[in-house]
Amino acid sequence: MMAKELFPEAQELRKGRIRIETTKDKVTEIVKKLKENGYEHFVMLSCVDWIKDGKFELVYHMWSYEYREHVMISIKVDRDGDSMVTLRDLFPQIETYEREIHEMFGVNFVGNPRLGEFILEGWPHMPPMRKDFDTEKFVNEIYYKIPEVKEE
Amino acid sequence: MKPIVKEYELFIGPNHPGATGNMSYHIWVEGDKVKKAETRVGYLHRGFEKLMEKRIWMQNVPLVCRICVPEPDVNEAAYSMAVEDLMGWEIPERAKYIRTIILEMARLSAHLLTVGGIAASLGIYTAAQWGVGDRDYLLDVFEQITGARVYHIYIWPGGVRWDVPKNTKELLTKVLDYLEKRMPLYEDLIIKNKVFIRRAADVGVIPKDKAIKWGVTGPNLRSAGYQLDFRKLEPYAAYDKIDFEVPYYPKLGEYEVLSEGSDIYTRTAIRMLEMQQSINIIRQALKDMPEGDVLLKHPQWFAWKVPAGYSYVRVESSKGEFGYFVVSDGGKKPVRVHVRGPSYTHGINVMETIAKGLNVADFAPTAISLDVCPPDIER
Amino acid sequence: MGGSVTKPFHALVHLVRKPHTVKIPYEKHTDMLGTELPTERYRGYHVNDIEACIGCGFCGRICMNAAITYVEIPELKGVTKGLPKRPVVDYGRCCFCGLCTDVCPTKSLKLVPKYNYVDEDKNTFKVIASPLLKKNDGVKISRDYLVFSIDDLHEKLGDYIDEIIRKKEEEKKKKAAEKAKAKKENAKEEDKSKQEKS
Amino acid sequence: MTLNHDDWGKVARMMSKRSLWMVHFCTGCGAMEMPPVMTSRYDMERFGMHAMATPRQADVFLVTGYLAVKTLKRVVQVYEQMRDPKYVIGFGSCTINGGMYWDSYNTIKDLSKYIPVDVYIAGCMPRPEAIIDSFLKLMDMIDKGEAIGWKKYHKYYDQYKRNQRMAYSYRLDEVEDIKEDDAK
Repeated sequence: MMAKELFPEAQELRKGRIRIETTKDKVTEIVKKLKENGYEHFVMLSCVDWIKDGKFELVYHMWSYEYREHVMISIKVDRDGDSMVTLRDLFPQIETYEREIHEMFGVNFVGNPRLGEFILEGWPHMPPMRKDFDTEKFVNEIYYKIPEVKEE
Repeated sequence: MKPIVKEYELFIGPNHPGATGNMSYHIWVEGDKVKKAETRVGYLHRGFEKLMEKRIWMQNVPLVCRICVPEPDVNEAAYSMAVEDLMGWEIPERAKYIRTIILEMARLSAHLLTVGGIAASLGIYTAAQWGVGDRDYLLDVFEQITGARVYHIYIWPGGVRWDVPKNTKELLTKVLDYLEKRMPLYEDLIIKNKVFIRRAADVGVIPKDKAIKWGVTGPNLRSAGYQLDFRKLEPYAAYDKIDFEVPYYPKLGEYEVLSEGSDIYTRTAIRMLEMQQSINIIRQALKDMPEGDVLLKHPQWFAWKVPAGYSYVRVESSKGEFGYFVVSDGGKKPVRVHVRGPSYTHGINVMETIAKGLNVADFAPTAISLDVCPPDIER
Repeated sequence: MGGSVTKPFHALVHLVRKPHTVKIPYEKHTDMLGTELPTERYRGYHVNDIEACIGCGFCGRICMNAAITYVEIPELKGVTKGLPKRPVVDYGRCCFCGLCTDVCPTKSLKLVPKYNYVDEDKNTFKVIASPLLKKNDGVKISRDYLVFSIDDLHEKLGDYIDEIIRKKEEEKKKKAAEKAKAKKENAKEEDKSKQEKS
Repeated sequence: MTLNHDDWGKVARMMSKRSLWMVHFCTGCGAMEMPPVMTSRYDMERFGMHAMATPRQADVFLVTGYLAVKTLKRVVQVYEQMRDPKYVIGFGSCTINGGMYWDSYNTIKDLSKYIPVDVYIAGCMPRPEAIIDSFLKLMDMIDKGEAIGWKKYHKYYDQYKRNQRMAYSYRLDEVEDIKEDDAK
């Protein structure tokens, strides 16, 4: 069944692009249902920082080769200290996306054993992809301040 | 006599000729068999997605092509298509054909590099020399069309940057003729070579029933036995007007079917067939290309606002599905640009899984045959 | 794998193949049709025509690498149109995308197909885009033609600015003469028409 | 006729400039223009240059483009494993002043703060012609005895190490030496 039939609340952005807004606790169920109904390609998991609302938006992208349809399941979590359940049992590659989002945004995924250092190494500051992290200021304060090697 | 060391750890990369670019694998080996593998990435992390959030829409165009170095054009195309999707633009017909030509040339050059690389990782260095050498003729064409050898910055939101020069057809036809003439030589050297077959057949297999579930895309998926290609499923550029076939296992054309599904041999064979298909596509596009404009009129760059919305656009690259998830809030700058690189799944999850049970000597060829490109993993 | 006995000897063909190595720097790089590369379109180093440049600052604004800064050239005040500031390009930042040339309203900033720039001192990569465009036909980018510092610029610009002033004055005179001529003719015509009327 | 120390140095330099071996370490995107230079189209073996897998047998280190901090650790280790005399070529704009990634939080901006650089090539990316030009320039410098980056590294070792540690910690204060397994 197509996503629109399964979830009548789904909104069609354009042909072949469906967006479902839902809440945190329903995601596992929806992803599972879609997986069983032909949406077998998990495209990616991405995270958008809506700093004004104080929320992170997690977007689960799924694609059906059969219906040629792309579904975005979007949920909102709090920016600080909120966590999400891992979906790595449904699709193994979600694990990697969760690792990245944990490192770059600081969202915690309960049940994922590989969270931790992934891309960065020894990063002491706040997760860099958050909107309140000013990369230009950071660069000016660190890299351009490192002294030149003085020759006598 | 008992061996003194039975189990050991091995680090492949980042400074290792068998590593695919600047990334590394940490493997645990027992005797000669890999027990466990872990991919270590992050050596190329530049924080592109962060940088894109603080630049205006047009300034991001030179940035995106740096995400995949061997095939930069797919990024430009995907980003442009995402912006066009949000803006509701329909690009001129000629621009569509030019995009097709450019994207196929990029695919051709990336495949030449990969096929040469796979062969080189199995000791056939001549193929690598040939692959890189022949790719250079394509780069010469790129340079004349776009103005740069590697980072073309040619495909723009609204079309292509400028029209192709007059001699393109003549030049490109000559290069394609040359490449077509070379293909049998590559076949003799790689795919029909008994040494290669012995090393490549049934090594590093992606099981057919797992391929889609693991998120495998592109030639790797087709080599597992699915005829799935986003050029056909969601046609972009001018692909819907061009007649071409998508090669997939077990229809390997003149190549023998020697193994069951996606191993190094089939992945190489699919890439060889795709190259021939690309030559065919470019020929058609050159023939059918209409006259006319190539670029829509842009709004003033500094004040350009893109309507709010979500857009996901995908392009079939030489490595698999390249997707751009672009979120706009109606402002001058994007809120979020998230790139889905094909190597993300191939390089980490798939590689870590299929590496189990490989011989150490087969590890590097397997990694290279998955066509992992590290910059699109970490961006 | 149709193996034939002669197959191994096919490799001998490569003995008589023309080598495709481009013997740089002793040989010129050409494509398959024999066109010399890089062609006109190649995006190499910047060249700015300071007579046409109006110092609007668009190139610095579009540059996402903050590679373009500006330098004040007081000599240019009143000599050329617009503001007397001209772009300085930092090749430690530039990515040769060419957006700066696309936004340039006067099209005075150009990228030329020259690319060899090798130096041991990292401080020499900040360059005032060559002001010597018109003086030397066939722009050559090498250290001799690039201007590095502001002092250097004044030194190299000296004659050049005199030339611009001379040209401008000539133009002015020309224009004045033309105007005078036109006036005279007008007057003559008026006279004629008056005579005819009368 | 007897040759003194300086003359022998000259002879040694003359010979070593004709057989420069290069570390095969693709550190950044600039590595994409290395295959054409290494293989038959531009063929750097014409100049006696050859890619070497291990740093211990190599003389030249091409830092191809930007360096993420994580890579910098490996680069420094590779550089320290090379034997003297050793030369570094900074490849592309990123090594000079940050290049495209001037405001990225994870790339170092100025390579010469961390390891001494002998020759820079501008460009993003530089054409193979420019790369070969840089090799010729390096050979010229070696011949004249001007490529002395490796001597500088010995002399100002403390300063280089201090800067490296600052970058590793993403702070301006220095940290203890990196742990053994981090450097792998």
